[in-house]
Order: sequence, then C-alpha cells, then structure tokens
Amino acid sequence: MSNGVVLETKNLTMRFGGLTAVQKFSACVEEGHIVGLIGPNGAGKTTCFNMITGFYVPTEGQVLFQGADITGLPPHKVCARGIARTFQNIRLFKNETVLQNVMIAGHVRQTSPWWGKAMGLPSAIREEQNLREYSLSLLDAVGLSQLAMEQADSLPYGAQRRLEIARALATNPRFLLLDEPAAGMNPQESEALMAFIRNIRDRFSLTILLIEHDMKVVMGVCEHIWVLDYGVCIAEGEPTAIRSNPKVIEAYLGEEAPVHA
Amino acid sequence: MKRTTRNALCNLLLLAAGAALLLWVDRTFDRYVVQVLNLIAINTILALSLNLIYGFTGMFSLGHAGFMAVGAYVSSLLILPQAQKQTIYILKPLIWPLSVLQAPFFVAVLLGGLAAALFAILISVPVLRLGGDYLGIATLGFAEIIRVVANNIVPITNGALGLKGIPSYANLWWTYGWCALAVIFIARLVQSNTGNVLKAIRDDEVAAKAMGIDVFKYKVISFTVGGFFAGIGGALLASLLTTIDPKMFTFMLTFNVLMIVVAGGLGSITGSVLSGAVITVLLEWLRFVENPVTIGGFTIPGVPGMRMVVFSLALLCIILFRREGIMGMREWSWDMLFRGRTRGGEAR
Amino acid sequence: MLSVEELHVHYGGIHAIKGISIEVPQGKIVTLIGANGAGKSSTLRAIAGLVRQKKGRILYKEEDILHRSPEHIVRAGIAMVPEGRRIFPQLSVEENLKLGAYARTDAANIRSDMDWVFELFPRLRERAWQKGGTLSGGEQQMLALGRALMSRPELIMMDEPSLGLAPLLVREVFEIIAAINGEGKTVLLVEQNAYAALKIAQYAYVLEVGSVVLEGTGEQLIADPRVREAYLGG
Amino acid sequence: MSLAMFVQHFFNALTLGSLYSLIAIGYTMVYGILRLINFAHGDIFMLGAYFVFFGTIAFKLPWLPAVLLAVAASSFAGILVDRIAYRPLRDAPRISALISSIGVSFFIQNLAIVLFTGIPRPVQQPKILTGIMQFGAVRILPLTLVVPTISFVLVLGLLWIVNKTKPGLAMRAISKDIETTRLMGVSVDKIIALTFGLGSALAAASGIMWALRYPQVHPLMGSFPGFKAFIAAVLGGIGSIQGAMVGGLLLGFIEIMIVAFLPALSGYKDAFAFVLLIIILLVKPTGLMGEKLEEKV
Amino acid sequence: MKYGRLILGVLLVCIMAGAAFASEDVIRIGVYLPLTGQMAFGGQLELDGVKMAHEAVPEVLGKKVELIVIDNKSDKVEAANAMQRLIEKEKVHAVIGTYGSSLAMAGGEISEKAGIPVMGTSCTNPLVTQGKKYYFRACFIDPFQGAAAAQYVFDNGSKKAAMLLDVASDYCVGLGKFFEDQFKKLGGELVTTLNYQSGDQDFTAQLTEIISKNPDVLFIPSYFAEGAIIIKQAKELGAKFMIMGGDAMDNPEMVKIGGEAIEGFAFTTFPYDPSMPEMSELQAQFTEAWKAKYPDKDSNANSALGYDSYMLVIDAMKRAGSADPEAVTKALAETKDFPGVTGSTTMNATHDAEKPVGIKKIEGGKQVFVGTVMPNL
Repeated sequence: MSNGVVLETKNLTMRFGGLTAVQKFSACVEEGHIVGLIGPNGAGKTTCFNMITGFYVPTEGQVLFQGADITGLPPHKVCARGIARTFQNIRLFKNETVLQNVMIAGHVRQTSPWWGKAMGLPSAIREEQNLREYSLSLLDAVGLSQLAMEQADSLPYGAQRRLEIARALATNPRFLLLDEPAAGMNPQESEALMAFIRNIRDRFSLTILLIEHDMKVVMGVCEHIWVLDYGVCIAEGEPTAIRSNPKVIEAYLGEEAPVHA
Repeated sequence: MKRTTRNALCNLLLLAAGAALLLWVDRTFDRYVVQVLNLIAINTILALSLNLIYGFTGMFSLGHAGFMAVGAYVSSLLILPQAQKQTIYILKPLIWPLSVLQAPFFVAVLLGGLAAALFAILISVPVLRLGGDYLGIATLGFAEIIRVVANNIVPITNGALGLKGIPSYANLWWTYGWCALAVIFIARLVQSNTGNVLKAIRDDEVAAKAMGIDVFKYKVISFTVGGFFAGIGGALLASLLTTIDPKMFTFMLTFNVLMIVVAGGLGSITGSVLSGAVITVLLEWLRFVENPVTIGGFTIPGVPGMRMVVFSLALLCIILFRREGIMGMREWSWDMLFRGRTRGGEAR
Repeated sequence: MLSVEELHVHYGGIHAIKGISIEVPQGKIVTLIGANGAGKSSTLRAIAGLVRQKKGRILYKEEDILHRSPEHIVRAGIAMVPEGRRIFPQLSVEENLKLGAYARTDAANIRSDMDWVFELFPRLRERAWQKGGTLSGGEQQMLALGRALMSRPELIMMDEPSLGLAPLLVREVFEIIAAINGEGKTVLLVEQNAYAALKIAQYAYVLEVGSVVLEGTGEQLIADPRVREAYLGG
Repeated sequence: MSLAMFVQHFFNALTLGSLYSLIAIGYTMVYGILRLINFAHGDIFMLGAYFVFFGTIAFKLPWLPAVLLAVAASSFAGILVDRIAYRPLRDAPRISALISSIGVSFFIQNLAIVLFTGIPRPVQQPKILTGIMQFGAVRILPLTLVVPTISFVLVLGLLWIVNKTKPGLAMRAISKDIETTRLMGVSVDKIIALTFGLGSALAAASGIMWALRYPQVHPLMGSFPGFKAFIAAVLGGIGSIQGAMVGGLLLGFIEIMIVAFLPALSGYKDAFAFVLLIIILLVKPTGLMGEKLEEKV
Repeated sequence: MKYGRLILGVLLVCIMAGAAFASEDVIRIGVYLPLTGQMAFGGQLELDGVKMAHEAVPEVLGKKVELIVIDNKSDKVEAANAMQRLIEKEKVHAVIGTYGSSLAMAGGEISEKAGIPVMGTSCTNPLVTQGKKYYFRACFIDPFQGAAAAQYVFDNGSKKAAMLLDVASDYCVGLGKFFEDQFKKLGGELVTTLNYQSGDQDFTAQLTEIISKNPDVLFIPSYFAEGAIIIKQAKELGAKFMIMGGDAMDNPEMVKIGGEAIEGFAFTTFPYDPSMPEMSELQAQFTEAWKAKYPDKDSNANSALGYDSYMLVIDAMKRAGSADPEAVTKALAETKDFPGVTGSTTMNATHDAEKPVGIKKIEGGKQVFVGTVMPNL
C-alpha cells in the first residue's frame, strides 16, 4: 500500500451570507486509509463533504485530488474523477429497483452512446450486460443480491444504507465519503458495518473518509480523525489522542460523555 | 436467454398482427373510424413524448404545442405542392427557398421532428436550469412565443391564414408506423440504463449528480427526444387535417396531451398507449350526449357543449379518485402474461 | 391521563408501529427511547393526529382521540413540539407565540401567558420582534417550547428536543423540561439522548422496530444492562 | 410622441395594469399558501362578471347589491371548488392539484357554455362611470381612475388581513409549514377555504370591473385575462401580494407601451410579455418581489 | 390486464356503433357548425336559420328530411372529425356548414374525398372552395366583400384609411388585405395598420396611435364582440373618423354591447335585414316566420344565410330528382338565379354565390339597411 496523499484540502472556507459554516479547513488524506471527520451537529462536517464533492463551491480554498485541483468542478465531474459519496439522509432512487440503483451509478463508467441500447447497438448491449453482471456482483458483495429486484424504498433501513454504499462503489471510486453510515443502526449492525467498511477498503483499494456520530465506529475503524466545532478544526490525530484531547471532550463529548463512550 | 428469445418472438408476432389488423381495418371500416384510429396513433406519439419528458425525467414541461407547431409547419411546407403554395400565400408570397423546396412525406415528417428537436435544444439551454413549476411556466411561455411569431412572420407561415390543402399522406400506415417507432424507441430507451439514469434524475437530482451523472446533459437529451416526437406528432397531425394555422397550437393542445399522460400514468409507456386510445375514443364517443336521446318515449334534447362538460368531469374523477392514472408506474410485459398463465408454477 | 392501546401505524405499505401500548399518568414525565426508525416519532405523530392510517385506541381523559383532527387534539389540551423545532422562520417571535395560542378563545389571558413564557425564556423577550429564522438553534428550541406552552396544554409531547444542540444547551433544555413538569404539566418525551432522558423521566419505554421491548422507571432502565446492550451499546 | 398622447397611453396602461393586478393577487394568494397554480381562477373571474350581469339584467337589481351578491356568490364558488377538487389532493403530489385545477377550469368553462350559451352578452354600465372627462387632448373615463383606486384599496385591505389579523397569521403560517400549523390548533382546511374565498372574491371584483371596462360577458372571457394575470403574478414574484400588484401594473404598461412606441410590432405584443417572463425567470426566478423559497418538487 | 380488457371492450363497442345501419327512406342532411367555442355566437345563429328552413320544408322528393346537427367546437380537429362522422356514421346525403372558414377548410378535405356535397354558410375565405368539386357556399367571398367595403368608404369621401387587425384571425387578416388592395387601387392612402391578438379586450394603445394619424376611416374586419368594444373605446378616446366593418360584425348583440358609441358604424353584410326598406316577398315571409318562431330574437343575416343554405340544397335535390350526392353536386353547380332570403343566388365557376354585398349602418340604435354595393373589380 503506497502512502501517497490522495486528497488534500487547503484552507477550505464556506460562508453562507453572514454565517461561516467551515473556516480554513486543511487536511491531507493518505491513500488506503480510513479517516474520520467528527464534531457536534451543525459543526460543518456535511458542508465539507459538499465542498469536496462539488455540491458547494468553496468561498475560499482548494480541493486537490490525486494532485489535481478539483475545486469548483461540478459534482458529476468530481465523481468521474473517482470520488463517491453517500448521504446523511439516505438518498436512494426510490422508485427504482435495487439493481437499477447500482446500474445507474455504474453509468458513469459506460462509454457507449446514450441511444446505443435503444437502437440495438451490439457493443452497447454487451456493455450493459457486463454492467448488469458487475452490479449484481457488487450487490452480492454487500449481501443484497437476494433483493436485487425489489424496489429500493421497500428495503429495511440497514439494507438501504448498504445499498447506498454499493451504489457509491458502482461508480468505481478511488475515494469514498460516507456520511453517517451507522446512523440508526443497533450495536450489532454497527459492528458489522465496521468490518464491512474495512472489507470494502481492502477489496476495492479505497481511501475512505467518514462522518459519524457513533464514537465506537469512529474510534474502531478510523486511523486518523479531524474534529470540527463551529466550522473550525479544533483537533486532529490518532483516535487515542483525540479521545484524550481535553478540547475535544469539552466541545464535542460534553459532560454527557458516558452516553456513547 | 430463453425468456428474452420468447419475448422478442412475441414482439415480432405482435407487430405482424398489428400490421395485419391495420390492413383489415383499412379495407373494412369507413373513413370515420379510420380518422379516429389515426388520431389515436398521433395522440399516443404525443403522449409518449411528453411522458418521456415529464413522467420519466420529471421535467414539468408545458411546451408541447410549440414543438408540435414547429414540426407541423416544417413538414407541411415541405410537402405542400408548389402551386398550392402560390395560391394560399395571398398576403405576402412565401420566401424563396421554402417556396420551391419539396420532400417526400417520410423525409418531411422526419425533418419536422428534427426541427422540433433543434428547437428543443435551443430552448433547453436557458430553460432547463429552472425546476418545477417554473420550468412549466417557461416552456409554456416559449410555446406561446412560437404561436405569436407564427402569426406574425407571414412570408413563412402565412400568418393567421395558415396552410391549407396540405396533401393528406397521413394514413394508418404512416401514423401507426411512426407510432410503433415511437413506442419501440422510447420503451427501449427507458428500459436501458439511459432510462434508469433519466428516472434517477426524476427521483433525486442531487443523488444523481453525486453518482457522476451529468444531469443537465441527460435532461437536454430527454427534452430533445421528447421534442422530436412531439414534432413528428405535429407533422402527422398537419397532414391528417390538411390544414393548420397558429390558432391550433394553443395551451389547450398541450393540456390535452398532458391529460392523456396523466390519465395513463406518469412514467408508464403502457399507460400512455392505453389512455391515448381511451381518451381519443372517449372524446368522440361522448358526442352522443349532444344528440337528442329518446329514453322510453321521453326525448331529451341534445345540448351542445355537454360533451365537454362530461369529459372534464371524467378527467376530474380520474385525478380525484385514481390520481396515479390507469397504470401508475407499472408496465405491461410478456412476462406478466406468461407468469399469469403459469401462476403457481415455477417462479421464473 | 393518556393511554395508548395496541396502536398500529402504516405508511403506505410499511407497518411502522406494531401494536404499541403506553401509559402517561398525569403530572409525570414519560419518555420513549430507541434507535432511529424504531417508531418513536411515529407514535407521537399518531397521538397528535398527524398520521392517517392507524388502528388501536388513544384514550385521552377517557375520550378516544384516535381519529380526531390535530386541531381538535390541541384544543383538548395536548401540545406538541415537533422534531426539528419547526418554528415559522418568516414570522416574528411574538407571532410564533401567538400562533401557539391560536386555538384559545380567552384572548385576554394570552398576553399574560406570553409574559409568562418570556419569563421562562428571557432571551425570547429580547428578540420578540426578530424573525424566528434569525434565532440560534437553542433559541429556536426555546421558541418551539414556548409556542407549545401558549396553548395552555395539560400534556406536552416533545420530539427530540435536544437534537442538534450543543451539550450545554442540551442540559438547559432538560432543566426547562423538568421545570415545566414542575408546573404541573405532563410530558411525553421522545429522545435519542437516552441518558439525559432517562435521568429526568419517571417512566420510560424502549422501542425497537415498532414495538415496545422494555419498560420501567428511569432509574431502573439506566441500570438495566439490557438497555445498555440493546440501545446504549454497552 | 406628444406629451398628451403619452399621458393618454399612461392612463390606458394604468387601467389595464390595475385590472391585471387584481386578478394576479388572487393567483398569488392561493399559490402563496398551497403552491398551487389555480387555473380555475380565471373562470371564477368569469362567473363574477356573469353574476353581476344576471343580477342587473335578469333580476333588475341596483348596482351595489348586485355587485355584493356576485362577489359573495363567486366567493362561495371558489370555496366549493377547493372543497371538491383540491382538498382531497392535499397530500398528493402538487402536480395532481394543478391538473385538477385545469380540469375544474375546463368544467366551469364548458358548463358556462351550456348554461349561458357562447354568445357574448352586453353589460350595462352605470352612467356615473361613463361620462368622459377631457383634459386638453387627453380623455379619461371615470372608470380609468376608479379601477386603480379600488384595486389599491382592495390590496391595502388584503395586506391588512394577511398581516394584522389572526386568520392572516394562520395563512402565513400555512404557507410555510402546514403540518406544524395544524399542531398549533389551526383548522387548516378552514383557513384554506377562507383563502379561496378571499381570492375568489377578488377574482369576482376584477371580473366585474373588467366587464364594466369592456362591457360584455362571455364564457371564455376569463381565459385570456387569467393567463395574462398569471404572467403578472410570476413577474412580480408569485406568492407576494405587493409583487402581484407591481407585476400587473408592469404588464399593463408593457403591453400598452410596446404598441405606443413600436406600433409596427403591435402583433408581437404578447410575445414581449413572455420574453420578459422568461428573462425574469432566468435572472430572478422568484420574480421581482418574491421571497426566496427552496424548490420542493 | 383488467383495464386492458375493459378498454378493448369500449373500443369494440365504439367500432360497432360506427358501423350503424343507415335507413334509406329518409334524406339525411348533416349540419356542422361551431355551437361551442369561440365562434359559437355565429354557429348558433346559423343553426336557428337552418332549423327554421327545415321546419318550412321538412320533405323533399316525397321523403322526410332528417337534420343531423354536430358541433365542431370552433376547432379544426373537431371539424374534421365532425365531417367524417357525418359522412361515415350518419351516412348523410349532403352537409351544411360552416361558420368560420378555417373550420370549413378542415371539413372540406374530408367531404371532397368522400364525394359528398357541402353547402357552406358564411365561410367567406376564397380558399374554402378553391379546387373543390363538392364544396359550395351560399355567401359571397372576402375579396368581393373587402372590395365592396373599400368602394363604399371611398365613394363616401374617405381618402385616408387605417386598419386594426387581429393577427390571429384568418378572416380578419384576409378581409383586411382585400380591403387594402381595393382601397389603394381606387387611389386611397392607407396611413397605418395596427394589430392585436384574439382575446385582447384593451385596444386603447392601438386606437390612441390610430387617432394620432388622423385617418378618414378605420376598417376593422373583426368579429362583433371585439369589434363593438373597439368602436366603443375609439369613441371614448375621441375618435371622429368613420368606422367600417365586415359581415362578422352583423349580430343583434353588437348594438347592445356597443351602446351609443356604435352610432354611425357601417359594415358590409349579406343582403338581408329585418329593417330592410324594400323586402322581396320571400324576405318578408322569412321575417314573419321568424317573428312567429323566435319572438324574443331579431332575425338576422346569418340566420337567413343558414336558411338559404338549406333551401339551396333542397332545391338542388329537387332539380336532380334524387338525393344521390353526385347528382346533387351537379345540380348545385348549376344553380342559377335561385331566389333566397339573402338575394338571388347564382353559383359561379368557383362555387361561390354571386350576390351583391349589403351595407348596414347603425342609426338611432338600430341596424339600418343602407343598400347594396357592387365593387368595380
């Protein structure tokens, strides 16, 4: 595993009107690592995700991916470069089947023209057949192959989370951003999720950045953690260091710490 | 593999059966039935094209009359005989290249569709940045602009006088040929991964962007294909009626198409095909309420206009009591048929 | 005062609540805890009349309010603080509070009740003419609480009042809840922050995928290892 | 262009614009609360005019009671439409209600054709409104001044209702968040019915003034003014009462001034309105005075 | 599937209904007119006339005549369908209609193919019968009418004319064009032409502009509802010039809508009016019969035209000695000096009725028949 820098943010700043959601956030993520971004609600974590994935154009600062400046690229181009994400409030394509959801994401890797299949172009039909098989194998990898023909919004909550990850994987990313993947999961499910995250990192040689509230998950899988509070990065480092950082305890964990610890 | 072969075979058989049926209908039935059947085909094309834009891609477009006008004018100008062009342009003569251009019917209709598609591309650049109601309003605005312009550029459109004596090439073969083409192309398109992408945009634009989909590009594609077929529909309608003028292409025309789409089910090809037939027939069939009716020796005088009252009530009922339309988002397929027959048998 | 018997709720095809029964005695704080999607909010929304497809019985002061409209339920004396606060951002603080008192007919007392709310939340008085949307998260939560109090309810239902608040504010909110309870109001509280909720609640139910899996007094449940296991995660 | 001519155009535009404004306000009220483009609005406008026509011609009522009765009856018609065609669709996707409103519009128009026949009917104008006032070369009908005045008064009254009264407060709350408004004990259906009642009363008022200015009634009279007023509402920022007022006036002025300054392009008049509409939508989709609201489609 | 079957059923029923059996012992005459929609005012008047004629002569060739009335909704698609239905389903021998030239043209293609004769009522656009074997009309055509209007105003001393045209109305722009041609040919000057769109109700901007050009006459070939309002607004704005209109202004409601403002307005029309000073015997009969049948409505030129249309068809059937479409068509083409309520009618080579253009004027709140004009073409 080479340890080059995959993603680098330089002084990322986002202001909405008068409000500064994120201020001068700089981070380096090394290839193959699983890293975490934590902080209380409203600290600006999702805003960071949105800046990295092109949904927001940062007011200031830069995003470098594999050495290239991707600041301000529209989301679909960011995705094409190899950055995929999931959403905090699951955003599946509700009316489509599980398989279709994954195939839609695989579309970014399709090269035949949009009308190819409709006009019966053999190469396009072949390509789509391959995509279908690849998508099914992805579903198999996340344990959803039994549900491939079900409508996405009929799935149980945990399965929807996994489907969202499978869908992100179908874009064939180098870098994966997970926004609260363990939200709403019980401890057994979170446990399985941790193994799952490590598993996909190794299997698809990914670098993963995740936002998570469940400290057990964060501390369990992340090799490096950034802590945001009111848009400012107040600490970064190894999980053990973060856990004992008094600033973090005060700002983030508060006095009610025993709840999740 | 077996299933797909079977389905392909069934599709071929269906096409052949359809062609045989057309031949039989054409020979057996009177012109009135044929006229209604022609309208069914055209309405189906129009409904499908709007369904692609709105039902499958989620773009609320109210500009269909505009696309139809473009298609109708372009193709009519290409098939109008030169002599007819000279006689009908009584206000100002038709400008030069148009006055001599001629094309076979197929080419003319195709060019009508392409012109509408071109127009769709042109307006899509500004308009598709808008969403929801605003998109509807803006497309409606463009359609109205087309109508106003058609009224005013007399040397091209002959203004309010419109085009008369358009050769009536449109017969069952042409209308159903184009209709089959539209059904097959649009159905295959929405079943392909491109179709999945369109539906993804409809369901969640943000997620679609995150999945690497160039949302704008696919919106333009859907809008353009929809515009193309709307232009085809307009071209066929012009030749069927043999006369067009700008007054035809009002808001109401778009609404009629929208009604067919909604009644059939947004996002269902089968629905559009079914309701294209049902609503066209219903509109004609309802004429009986305007004729004097004798029930048990008691004669109710016919009331002009009653038909539209009943029709609008029927539409209201559909929306109030079955708002997802006839088919919802479902599609009919051979699998359904065969599965239905072997119910309780093997699963797949 | 409120008793829910065998409540079932459906959303389209999804069976969200599968026969929940809970009791809320007068003057107490009762809390529903559980993970996301366990059905806590759905229960509250069903009681408030916001959900259509439901079965079972919801008895409030001996009257079955299962199929009553939300406005009737408010008039009967149940107020709800919805999840995410849902204050009206375009209306001023005072207008928000006035809306809270909308169902009341005793116009004369509204003014004095507003003063009472302002005493409870002095920060709101300073911002009486500001638009709701300009308040901070904590202030908005207070406004939502104050707004619910303006209907002079006997039972207040709160859906995740601590959501998205800084720890200091969370503590403040819970203190206020206790204070409101001290004034004789019955409270039905839904929380993810189980620790804080259990500390102030006299009785609690633990929900999991639409059913009650555990119940007991607050102290019992805090100590109960099963809760730690099932919900707090050890 | 001489000054007198310009002044003449100005007053022409003022009359037309304020009529558009009044209709536009009805659209905007309903849209502001339900996010529904109520296509039946123009038909309520037509009904209002017809009610006055029947009141004065068939029942020989004096003007004032005829007008009041017509406004009340149209108001009731508006509430009825909401009850039958929109309320059952409150939880449905917004487009269902939009299509329902198109259906209602069809229905009212066609029913009117059956009941009232398609022949335009003359409307009597009260003498007091028809005497021409002459200022040099400028000729002004009393109606030219009465219409903007009444429009302005009605708008002020409406703003008062919306901003200062309890139901007004509920209206503003509903427009932002129906569910939470329910939790406040507001009978949302009643408030929405009230909104339709008010909006329809305004439609009737404008229909009556329209019929006075252009003295005839016919079943389709509502569609064109309704369409224009709808554009005006969008121009001004749909959802905003002041915006509708401004949008209506602006549209009236554009229509008149295009003809005044570019008579050769008078045939393109309607196209200009739409071009402007599209430009506004692209530059500032919320209209001139509309408030920003996130797209909920 | 459930719905599929239902729809199939509906389709079958409709198709079978379409092939209904037509009995042979009656003569079936179809009437397609705009009874609803934007031209309903005209269609309804003409229907009154057709019905009255039918009551007067309910039989021909010893057989009962049956009228089948179909509304074409002022819409072209509907007009084509209506014609198709009359011919195929109702098996009519001949058709009467319609008001509105564009509607006539949509229907005309279909009757032409089917070989069924059609008697147009007031479709005055020259293109309606152009190149058609089976389409006739009981009215004169717009070039003739426009020229007559121009002749009339020119002869009455107008040298400078202005026009206000509805760009969306084929009738309006066509008639305007023919007026313009003849007026210029006579040596008059057209000072300005301004436009509006169907549905507009406010013409003050255009009229203010026209008044500033100070013409002697304003020609407005509008439909009466709009026309009356144009005249009213012109007078309000202080217009002093003469205003002239076409046959579409001829409607009893016009005077009521226009009120006092409309005094002095003149228009071309079909040469019949209940106020005619010298009525032929036929015209007097028609007027009497009308009063008996519709005591609360005034008789009018459109109704008279509807009446004449029916009578022309019956006359042709009598002369042909059969209701066979071909024979009737032939007889219709040979119509010569047929005495009608709207004057004596002769079919010319292009199937247009050659009859003089009547001029009416509003005087003392009433329509007054001024006389007839033959333009110098």
